[in-house]
Amino acid sequence: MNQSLAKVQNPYQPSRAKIVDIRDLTPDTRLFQVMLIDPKEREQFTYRPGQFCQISVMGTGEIPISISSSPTRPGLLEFCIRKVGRSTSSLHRLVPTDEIGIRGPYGNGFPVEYMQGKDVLIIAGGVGLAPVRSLLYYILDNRDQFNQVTLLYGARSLQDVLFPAELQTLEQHRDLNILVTLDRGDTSVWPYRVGLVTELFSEIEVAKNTVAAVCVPPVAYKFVTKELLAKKVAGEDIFMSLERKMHCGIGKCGCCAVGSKYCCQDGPVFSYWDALNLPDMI
Amino acid sequence: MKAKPRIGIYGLTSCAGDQLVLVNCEDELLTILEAVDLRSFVMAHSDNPEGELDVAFVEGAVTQESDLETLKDVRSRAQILIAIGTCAVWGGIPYLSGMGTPLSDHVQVDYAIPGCPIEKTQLLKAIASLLRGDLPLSLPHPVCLECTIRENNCLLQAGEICCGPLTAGGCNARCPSLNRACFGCRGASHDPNYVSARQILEKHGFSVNEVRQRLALFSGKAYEKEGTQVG
Amino acid sequence: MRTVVLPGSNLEEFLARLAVGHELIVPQKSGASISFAAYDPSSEVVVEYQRTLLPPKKFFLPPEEALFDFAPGEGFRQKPTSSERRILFGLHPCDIHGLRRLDQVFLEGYVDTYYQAQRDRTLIIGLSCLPDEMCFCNSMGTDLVTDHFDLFLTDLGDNYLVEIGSTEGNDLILDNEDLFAETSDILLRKYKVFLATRSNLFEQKLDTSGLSNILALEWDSSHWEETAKDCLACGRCSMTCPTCYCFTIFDEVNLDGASGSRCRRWTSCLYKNYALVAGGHNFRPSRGARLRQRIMHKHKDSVERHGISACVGCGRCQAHCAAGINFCQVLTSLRGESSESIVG
Amino acid sequence: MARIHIDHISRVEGHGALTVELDGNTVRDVKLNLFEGMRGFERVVLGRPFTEIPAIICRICAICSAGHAITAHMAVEKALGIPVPAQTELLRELAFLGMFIESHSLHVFALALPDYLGYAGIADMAQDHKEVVTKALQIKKTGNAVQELIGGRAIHHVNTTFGGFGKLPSQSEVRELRAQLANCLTDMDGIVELLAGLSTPDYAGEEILFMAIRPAGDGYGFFGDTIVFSDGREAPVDQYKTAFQETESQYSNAKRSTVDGLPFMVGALARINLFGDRLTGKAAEALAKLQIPVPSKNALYNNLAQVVELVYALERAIEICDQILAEGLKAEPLPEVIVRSGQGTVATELPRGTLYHSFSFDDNGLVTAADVITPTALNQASVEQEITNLGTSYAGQTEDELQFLFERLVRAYDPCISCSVHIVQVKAEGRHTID
Ligand SMILES: Cc1cc2nc3c(=O)[nH]c(=O)nc-3n(C[C@H](O)[C@H](O)[C@H](O)COP(=O)(O)OP(=O)(O)OC[C@H]3O[C@@H](n4cnc5c(N)ncnc54)[C@H](O)[C@@H]3O)c2cc1C
Ligand code: SF4
Ligand code: SF4
Ligand code: SF4
Repeated sequence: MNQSLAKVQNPYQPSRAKIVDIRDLTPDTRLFQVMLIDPKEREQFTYRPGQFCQISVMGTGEIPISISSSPTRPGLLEFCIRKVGRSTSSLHRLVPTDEIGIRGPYGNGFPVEYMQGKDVLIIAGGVGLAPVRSLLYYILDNRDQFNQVTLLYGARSLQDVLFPAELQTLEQHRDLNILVTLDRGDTSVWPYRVGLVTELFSEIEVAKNTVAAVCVPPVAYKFVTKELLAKKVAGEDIFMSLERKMHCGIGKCGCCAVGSKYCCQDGPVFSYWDALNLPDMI
Repeated sequence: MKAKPRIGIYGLTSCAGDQLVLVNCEDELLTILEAVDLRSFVMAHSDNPEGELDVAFVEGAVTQESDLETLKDVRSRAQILIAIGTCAVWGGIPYLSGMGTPLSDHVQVDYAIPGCPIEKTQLLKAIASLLRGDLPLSLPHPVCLECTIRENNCLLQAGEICCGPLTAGGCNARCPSLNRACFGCRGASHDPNYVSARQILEKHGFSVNEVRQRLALFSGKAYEKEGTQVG
Repeated sequence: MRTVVLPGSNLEEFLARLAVGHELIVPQKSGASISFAAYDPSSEVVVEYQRTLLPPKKFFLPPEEALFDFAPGEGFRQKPTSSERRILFGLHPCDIHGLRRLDQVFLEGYVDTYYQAQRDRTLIIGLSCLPDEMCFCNSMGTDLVTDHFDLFLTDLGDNYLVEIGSTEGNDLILDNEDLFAETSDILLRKYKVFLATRSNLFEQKLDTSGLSNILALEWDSSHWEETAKDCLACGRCSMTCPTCYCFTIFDEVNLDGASGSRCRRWTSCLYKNYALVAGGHNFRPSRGARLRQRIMHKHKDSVERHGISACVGCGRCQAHCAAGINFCQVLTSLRGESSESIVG
Repeated sequence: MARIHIDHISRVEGHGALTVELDGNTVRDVKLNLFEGMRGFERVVLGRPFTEIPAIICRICAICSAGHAITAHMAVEKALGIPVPAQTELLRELAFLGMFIESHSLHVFALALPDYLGYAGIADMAQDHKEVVTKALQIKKTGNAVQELIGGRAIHHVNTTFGGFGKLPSQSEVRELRAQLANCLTDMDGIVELLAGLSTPDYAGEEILFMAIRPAGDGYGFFGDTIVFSDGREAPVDQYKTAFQETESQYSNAKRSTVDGLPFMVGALARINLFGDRLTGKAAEALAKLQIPVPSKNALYNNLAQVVELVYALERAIEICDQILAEGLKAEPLPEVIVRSGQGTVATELPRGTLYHSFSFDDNGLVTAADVITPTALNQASVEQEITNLGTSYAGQTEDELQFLFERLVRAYDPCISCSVHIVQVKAEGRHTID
């Protein structure tokens, strides 16, 4: 076993990227617009909705973050990052023109080809909107390939709603059905309701030909999938974007293993069917 | 240029070992002093302007009213408060004698560097992270990780009262690497299984009392919480 | 396979010659344990040993290593890996199988270039062994090797039978021809006797038939928490396992607060924070769940993912567990529970 | 009446306050309050097995931790009759020397020298005297390196055990250490020159009464069996309880010690006064260059006495390394310990003065009584007396100047306040062990 294998590029080494713009979304979440510095790398960087990158603040560390922009709008990459710990705090201290490191894209992403010609029901909670935002724009930019599209979105309170203006524009002009619910707060403002995201199911019709895309906090998957199954969505048509501890993003460090699957490579998007097979998936 | 972080170093009731570890960073001391705005270090410096602090390092346990006053005062002035040393983190030996309590019994502690005394390498890494504006990384492993990496035979398995599996790593398994059982001087690990350790040691022929005394020596508080459910 | 004979009395000389032009690693006594360490002429090479404390994985995936350095404005600098040829002498079949398992992880899919560089520069010289009460490689089908080595030495008393596994291995023989002899029929017969004798010596047994199916069914068994009551969560079983490879990645920053290195360090799925994510959700909150992960990963998940168990039966995990957890026994009692329930 | 109060003496280890009341030109009252909190070592050691005593006791103080650890080992060995091989004694002495090198260089260069040169601390001093500070830090580091190698850790040694060590240093490690020590000794030449040029403030006073342990053998050193006072009194170490008297203090957490009501001083100056004539080589040269008056009337000279001892410690450590390199170290099996009842008292000389450890054990080797008397506690009464003398001499000065002088004098004693207040003195009854 010592014949030299073809030399490949070091998969742990990030590419250099520049922060172009940072927008405050909520008190703890910001949208980062990022550009790869190397023009060749920028050109070659393609991805699918639901894929993620390993983002580095050199000196602090590296974390997995979903790509929140859509491949249909190339050039800048967008990441929507909630401040929860060391690395995310460090990211929040950065300003435009600062440099970060990017590796990726990693993971499988949502099966957009499979979703074509079907109704798409998207369910997001909290910062889980980040990966499905990519899917939303992807669908919008290929609107005729998809049937009815609905977004059920739950946030903690009014001020925690990500992209309120964007959501409003989408709902009004783009033929999308959007329902937003808050854990607590003001219900007089359209389109907000108060309650759990699962309660929104009572307000919608789910057609036979529906594919679901879910990204909610870890504890919520069981409840959401229950509702979906009750609405007769098939197990293999429920796609969930899962969270696990990740260090390498490329299936080496072992930390994100769920049964025989690696969340970073075989996921982060899994079908409900996978979850049935792998008992500690959700 | 960013303003230098304002740092204060305080000692409550202690042996001063953790402050001394900083003074023992002979190669790095001058670099560190350049990089920070040292606002208080009574042990090493006369002119201490105090005031608002970005980071306060506090050593020692709270054993008397004046310790508590100092601690509360420092907490009210500091953005980040770091407990240094097992006395500050767990109460250490003063806790065992019923005379002292750890800092976290009284104020919020943002980060803990355990050790009796703290390890130079960990302190330097912590300072470096703080200079970046990050909280230091925490070490989630017990002494056994480093002990195994150094390929030491297991002293617990060989029948000695080794506290390695119950003790926070970071010392590079100092004692077992010198053929000496770990005393647990770095305080409890993230996930100490006192009950099992006790059963193992009793099987090796130690008395309940001996085992209790040893396991609770430096982190009595954790021992009381986790270790007293059985036996 | 081409074989030659190395008279036992020539081994010392062979090693001394190998040390010229190669970095030579041999099993040696260190304190009370045996470990793989760099050879020097005064080294006491141990040819009869059960298992080293750490497996050879430490040479390919070091316990802690810097992946690259960084500095503001300078980008990333990777330390050049030594390209010196290295020989690992004295690996037992289980450890060679262990490396095969690691190859599957690190060389398939994304190639781990650090692992690859170390692998590429290393020759493996295997060595036969006799089992102790913790070994169960014959149960795992890893008691013999037919590939993944450059040379393999089987101790047949006065002589070693040398199997040659690669051209580079062959070169080592050609370069030192004077030390070797041709294989004889007697020796081949002795080899067969050796194999038969050896396979009778195994005390530890593990019935692997249908093991991954059984494990899948025993997901909710009370055995996990029951066994985990003893577990000290020390992680020694993971560190000493030739096929455990989990690591964390973190940055170490210098006192300028800006430059530093990105590092990785071994970790263990037995550690409480292993599956803990920001916000406090732990995907494996109990010790039982964590112990189950370790066993499932070896005997079920790996079978599903790579078609082969990740356990090579070296016995290290159970030999080094201070809590006395015997993984074979745990597996056997899980099997027992399932058959009992049918009977009952 | 003027009252000068320093509520937290800086550049000393631990927490101490000083109150001086002046009435015209006379000093009315001096109170040194060592207000470090109590940590209750007495409750911890009682009922504990002898094996744990050194590890617990050394936590009394970080700076003299090695001294506490080794002295406690010696006291336990004496109590239980554990034989100590000569090689172990030699290595222990080396560890002691490491402690002296570290402690004295820390105190002289980082804590006291700023007083001589007019800085608030080493950080300020480093701006103008980078070279001295860098050299000083190297010397301090070498002291720690000695302790790391022999003790397994610079602070709170872990390698020392009864009769021996967990692991012996290798020849190459000793060789490396010797080279470092030799560099330091060379650097000390220039430093001694520099210090010889600095003046020590003078004040009027009586001859100070000193106490130290007479070094075993003919040379200088820190181990011995006889307590010696500068007025000629002597007593065997195990009769320390009658050699001087301890009384509780109303205002301090430490006890005061006197002999027939007279305060006495321990530490470097005491040793130099009593046994300085035994010094040879560069240490003797340094003593001559620094012109420390013997017999002394001025406690401020303690700083210079420490410099002499620093040179001695480096020289002696090199000598020991040479001996190890010539003779090699033998891996000796640790002596077998027979658990039994017993009592052991040992006194050693630490950087700040004499340390007494006395422990009693029952048949199971559990502690029934323990007594620890530390140098800073012994010095408390002497500090107060010398402050009185100093205050009387400088009564006309401004309050700020006086405050500076007082603080400087306290600092010259190199007090280790953690040590002084954690006096372990227990009687068997009325205490309970932890459970
Ligand atoms: C596939 C994927 C996509 C994600 N997408 C987003 C996103 O778009 N926006 C967003 O705000 N967050 C996202 N997260 C969560 C984000 O990765 C964590 O919030 C982040 O790692 C926390 O890092 P920290 O250093 O701030 O927290 P700390 O708690 O300080 O974490 C310390 C270390 O633990 C690890 N870690 C902790 N939590 C997680 C976690 N949840 N996932 C993986 N590793 C973790 C990391 O290695 C991190 O460096 C995603 C997670 C995954 C797995
Ligand atoms: S091995 Fe144990 S006693 Fe020794 S330094 Fe480490 S934590 Fe402390
Ligand atoms: S070696 Fe034993 S005690 Fe340690 S983590 Fe593994 S199973 Fe648990
Ligand atoms: S699981 Fe245990 S027996 Fe199997 S390969 Fe790992 S250490 Fe060896």
